Amino acid sequence: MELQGSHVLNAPPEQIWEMLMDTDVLARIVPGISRLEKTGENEYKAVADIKMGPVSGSFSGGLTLSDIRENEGYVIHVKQSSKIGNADATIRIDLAPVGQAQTQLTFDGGAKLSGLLARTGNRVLSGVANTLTKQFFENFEKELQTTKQT
Amino acid sequence: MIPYAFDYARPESVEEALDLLDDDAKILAGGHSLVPALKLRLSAPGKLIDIARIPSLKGIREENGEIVIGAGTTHDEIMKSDLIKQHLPMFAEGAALIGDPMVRHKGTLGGSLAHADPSADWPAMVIAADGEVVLRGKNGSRLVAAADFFIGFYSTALEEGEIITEIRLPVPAEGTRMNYQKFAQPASRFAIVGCSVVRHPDGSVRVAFTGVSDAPFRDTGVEEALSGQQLTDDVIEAAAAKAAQGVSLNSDHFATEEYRQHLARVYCKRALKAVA
Amino acid sequence: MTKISVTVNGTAQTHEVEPRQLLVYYLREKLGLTGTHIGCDTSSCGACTVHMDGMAVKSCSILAVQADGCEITTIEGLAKGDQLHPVQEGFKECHGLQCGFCTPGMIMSATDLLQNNPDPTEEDIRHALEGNICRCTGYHNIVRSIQWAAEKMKTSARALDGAPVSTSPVYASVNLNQQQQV
Amino acid sequence: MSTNYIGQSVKRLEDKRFITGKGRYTDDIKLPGMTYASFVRSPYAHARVNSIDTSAAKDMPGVVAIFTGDDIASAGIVGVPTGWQVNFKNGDTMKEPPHPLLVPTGSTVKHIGDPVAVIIADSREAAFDASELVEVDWEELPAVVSALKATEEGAPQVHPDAPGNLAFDWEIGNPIDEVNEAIEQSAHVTTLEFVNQRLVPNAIEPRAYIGHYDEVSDKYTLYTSTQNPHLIRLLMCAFVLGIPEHKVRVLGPDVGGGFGSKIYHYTEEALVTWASKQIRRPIKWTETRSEAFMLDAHGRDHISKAEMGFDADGNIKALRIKTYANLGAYLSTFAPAVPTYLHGTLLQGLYTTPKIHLELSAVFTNTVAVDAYRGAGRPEATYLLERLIDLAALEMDRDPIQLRKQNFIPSFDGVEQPGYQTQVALQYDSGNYHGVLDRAVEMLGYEEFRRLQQESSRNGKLIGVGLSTYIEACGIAPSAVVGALGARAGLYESAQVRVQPTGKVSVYTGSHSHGQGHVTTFAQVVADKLGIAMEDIDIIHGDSDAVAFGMGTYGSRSLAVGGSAIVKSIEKVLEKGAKIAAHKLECSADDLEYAEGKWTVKGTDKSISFGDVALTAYVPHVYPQGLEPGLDFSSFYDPANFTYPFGCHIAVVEVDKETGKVKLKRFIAVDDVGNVINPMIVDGQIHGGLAQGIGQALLEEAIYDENGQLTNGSYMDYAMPRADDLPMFEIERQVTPCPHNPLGVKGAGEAGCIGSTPAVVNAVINALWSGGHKVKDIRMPLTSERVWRAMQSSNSTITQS
Repeated sequence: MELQGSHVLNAPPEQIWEMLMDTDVLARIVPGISRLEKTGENEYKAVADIKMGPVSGSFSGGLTLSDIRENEGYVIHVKQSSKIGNADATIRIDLAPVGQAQTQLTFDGGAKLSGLLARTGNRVLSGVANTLTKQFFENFEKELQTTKQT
Repeated sequence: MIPYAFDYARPESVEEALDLLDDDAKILAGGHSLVPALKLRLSAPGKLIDIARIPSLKGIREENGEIVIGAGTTHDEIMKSDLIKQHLPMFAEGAALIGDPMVRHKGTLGGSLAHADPSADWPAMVIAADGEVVLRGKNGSRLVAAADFFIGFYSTALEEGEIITEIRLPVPAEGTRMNYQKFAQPASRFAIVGCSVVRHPDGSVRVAFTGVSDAPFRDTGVEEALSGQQLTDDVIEAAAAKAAQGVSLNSDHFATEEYRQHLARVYCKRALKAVA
Repeated sequence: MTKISVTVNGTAQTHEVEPRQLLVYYLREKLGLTGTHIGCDTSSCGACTVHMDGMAVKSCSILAVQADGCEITTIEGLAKGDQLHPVQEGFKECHGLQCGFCTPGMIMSATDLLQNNPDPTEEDIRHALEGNICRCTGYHNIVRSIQWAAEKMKTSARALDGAPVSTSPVYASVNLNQQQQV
Repeated sequence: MSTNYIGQSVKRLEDKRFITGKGRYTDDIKLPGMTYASFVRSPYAHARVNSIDTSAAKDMPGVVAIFTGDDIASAGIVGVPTGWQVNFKNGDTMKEPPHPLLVPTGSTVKHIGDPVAVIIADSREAAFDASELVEVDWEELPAVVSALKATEEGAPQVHPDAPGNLAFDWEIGNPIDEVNEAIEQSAHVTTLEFVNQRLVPNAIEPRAYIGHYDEVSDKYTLYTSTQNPHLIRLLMCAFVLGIPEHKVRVLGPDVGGGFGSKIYHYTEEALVTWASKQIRRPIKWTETRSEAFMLDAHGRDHISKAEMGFDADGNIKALRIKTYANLGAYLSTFAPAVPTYLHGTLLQGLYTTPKIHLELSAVFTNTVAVDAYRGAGRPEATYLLERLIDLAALEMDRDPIQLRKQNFIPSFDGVEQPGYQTQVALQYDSGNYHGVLDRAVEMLGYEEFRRLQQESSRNGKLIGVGLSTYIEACGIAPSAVVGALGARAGLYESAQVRVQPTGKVSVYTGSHSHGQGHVTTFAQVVADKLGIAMEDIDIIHGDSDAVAFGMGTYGSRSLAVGGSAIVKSIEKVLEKGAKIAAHKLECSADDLEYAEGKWTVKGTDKSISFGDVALTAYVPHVYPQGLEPGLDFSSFYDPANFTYPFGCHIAVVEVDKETGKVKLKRFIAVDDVGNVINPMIVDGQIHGGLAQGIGQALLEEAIYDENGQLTNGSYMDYAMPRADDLPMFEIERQVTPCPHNPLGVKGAGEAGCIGSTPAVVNAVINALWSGGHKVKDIRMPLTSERVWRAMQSSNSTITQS
């Protein structure tokens, strides 16, 4: 499953970066992830509950950050397993300033799926990816607004 | 394939159904989408609320310039309805393209919309026909335009605790022409591209797609290109060329993004020609 | 467990079932009606087709509890005693089956078609079989079987009106008498 | 009454139970105390099993037992074997790594679905629920899927003891130097690199097994959805479980289609048999469709480069092929035979090609086993030849029909004229290749079609016609020949004809029927030969206790081999019957003639009926001295040669210029399958084969991603031909009898599947050329998108798409 997206966010890269390094924020904006617990240097235990219409599944696994480039981006690696299959995603996130106050966030990567998800998902996977991408940026926007308000 | 265990309830009324509806419950209508998901254990509700026999959710009627279709009306009933054939012939013809006879006998319009499969046929038709979806919760009903109802993959404007009760479609003015064109996926027979077009006597045209993106959508790009124009071959060609722009495109074994976009243009053109 | 009452092939049945029990398992395992088959997990193949309140449905995608209060007809209930339904006869006359596994579902779909459309074109028949997969016959003889049955049903109807009856066999050939066809 | 049954479209005797829902398939059978099995299967294509924790599952209500690979290994069970041995070119034995029933801890799973544990419970639900609670610690390993990539340096290794993932390499034909030289000297060489894609057989009945060990009789019974009960018993007893063969009964009740996929001895068969002894209760396992996609042996999956050299006049001078055959992770029962003896030996086709060479690499990958699927090897050979010759015709601007005809082997009947010796080991029995081609073209109305095509092209539609001719080797097979080729079993068939005292006849055949209509066809043969009524005959198959032996149903062998065994037994019955008749009629047996169910003294009206002779045989009061009582004979028939059906198929397609969608408009098939016993049944066999061959051309492919996940493992994503994908077929037959079996029959089960695929692809290419798209090839299946992309390509040069 390919995961790609790009969006301009209304905050400078430094602010976006700070949010991306805050696990509580990350847990709120990454679709599905409901909890992140730090287990080591840039390593987290992640619990995800995916609910899309009739499809629901509880995933658990780890999340690690690597290739950390301050204010510029990192590589996020999520490994999740569930009864309906496992997902192993590697996504590179890049930040680029747009003018003074905006940031272009681009991500590019893919998820390796196994089990039932891989076997029966082809018809809908790109739809899932597109929706997850939309949700990610919507969540990000929402988070930015809440930050502004507070 | 065996589902996880769950409880089952068959309420007599929408009110009763709403009382039962909580986080852990799923609404069961025809079941031809939900039960396969349960069997594959993709879905694990604690409780199913079977609304298929609630009388108020059944039937098709004309009311205040609208055709009102109960959410529990089956594809087969819509296909065979004289009222539909008279006012919304595209719905009768389109229904015949859904699934297969067995699916049409059990599957319902409300179930299909709530399920929001990105390749389902109904959403494109309901959007193009300017339909509205009536959602009912414990605190009453609200209306959502079909064009705003589908927000993503299997995701809709339905809030927790709401049920679709009706779909309301304006009775088209005399002279309205409508058409649904579908390029079916050869295995599932879901739409790789489905394009629905409604052309009103005033010349305005509504265009909607299913199958193309993670949610069905109204294509204002095409509509604008047609605005104030006669539907000549050249105009159609130029407008269809704008189909499915600015949306994230689906891809699968049968159609990459590029081919899907091409099909969207071809099927848009064909649907437009059918109403020209 | 939930109590259900259904009429299956004309016989009233009442049972306690788990809500998650599929109608097809209820029919096959509780009632021993193993003529209804399971060919897939995704509601795609149609081997499990039965009639519920007179309409063809896929019994693998319906819970037994959903059938509470309904009339179910399975392949075992289609013939009237020794008198085969014309569609059953058609499948035999025109060699509309080979391994027989999809056959009950095919026959139930075909009877549903003919009760809605007594005079289907070849295209109508092929369209109506969209939900049934056969891997043996290439559908050629299934289509002919249904055409044969449609013809037979029309001529039988005409016979009731006093008109002469003739249904020409597709395979002009030896047709052994009924007792041998066990 | 008439007793002339051979050649009649007798309605099938087996139909009544199927059309009334009274068929009895394995999953329909319920035994007292029966338990249900559910497997824990790998979600990964390649992974080490570090540990398995079954404790939570064991505590679930209804769970009777759980076995893991360690339990199986400690019981000394190694795994299931393959049935064929092929040697490397250098003479070394092929690699045959073990195929365990359950993968033990510390070992690796090798394809998705590979099982590591089995749960046995009181109900299907309990077994299924508990299987989710087994915790497995998987260590995912890199996987390899493509046969070509598997042979590359640094590819993940499927088996440690098969370096380079090579099961074996192999060659056949003329010396390579001679073939190279002939290619070099050719005036024109047509080259095609292509994939013959992987297919899922998809019999509509998923596999089902019931293992039942009975303590009192110390006897095992296995009910199995198989194409060959005896072969399963032999393999399971002798090579897997080491249990006494006479204490095992294997029953193949009604079986819902096989198409090759139910030939093999699958691990689950042995597992339920073994486990039922451990728990002393019957165990049923019924596959889900999801499992069927993952586990049932797949078909085809070749990657080839093929070159065909022609002289300046269009005569084929040479054929050179390099093929990579994907065998999957384990060697299934027939796997080594398919790309070799069922493929390499068919590369002569119908042509007089003087120099042929195939080089083959048979490769392990992290995918499920690939084995015989309808046609098995012969569709791959035919596809290669018929695509090459069609492309050559385009490249050389020659008529594809004329090009074929000028290269055809001349007609021969195998009696007056000798059989045709090919460059690739086989000797064809009889053939009339011009006959089928001429007739098919006549049915098409070729000149008329060309005119129509030009007209349609002007109207914005692309119409194409494509033709293919084929020969296959079936009636498998002479034991001595297949033994020399590496088969670990003979390929004869047995039949017992037991005449009952009242003259009724029970026939026991080793040929299992799962849709082919043996009960009818065999009864026709017996009725015809004995001159008695069909209702007086019973055909019994599928029970290893009742039938002496059987090598099974595959390779279009039932009538040619199994039917011939029946004829042999009938001859013995009639020979003994004549002695009894002669005694009763007080004449010499030489004075008798047998017809219409009675022996008559030649030139008189003195006769005795078959029934009277049967009664006399069992009540031998007035009886020839020294003759044993009874009238009951068994025979084993081992054929002298394969049989070689052939034919010509023509497809007419319409291509949507805007979308690339292909619509099959007409399909013409003229087949010559030798003599025909029941035309109606043979028609049905051809129809079904056509649908599968057309399915390969246009719709079907098993798609693994690079990690070895099968990404279209359901009918929602794997496109099966449905009724509205196909037209009514236009079929005819010609008859060139097989000269070496008593019925003169050749076999019809695979023919449709072999000839149809290239005809469809050729038709689409033809349609595209008619629109100016000079496309060289399109990869199967010809999805709308692939055809559309081909049309986007250059209009002036021949391109690979």
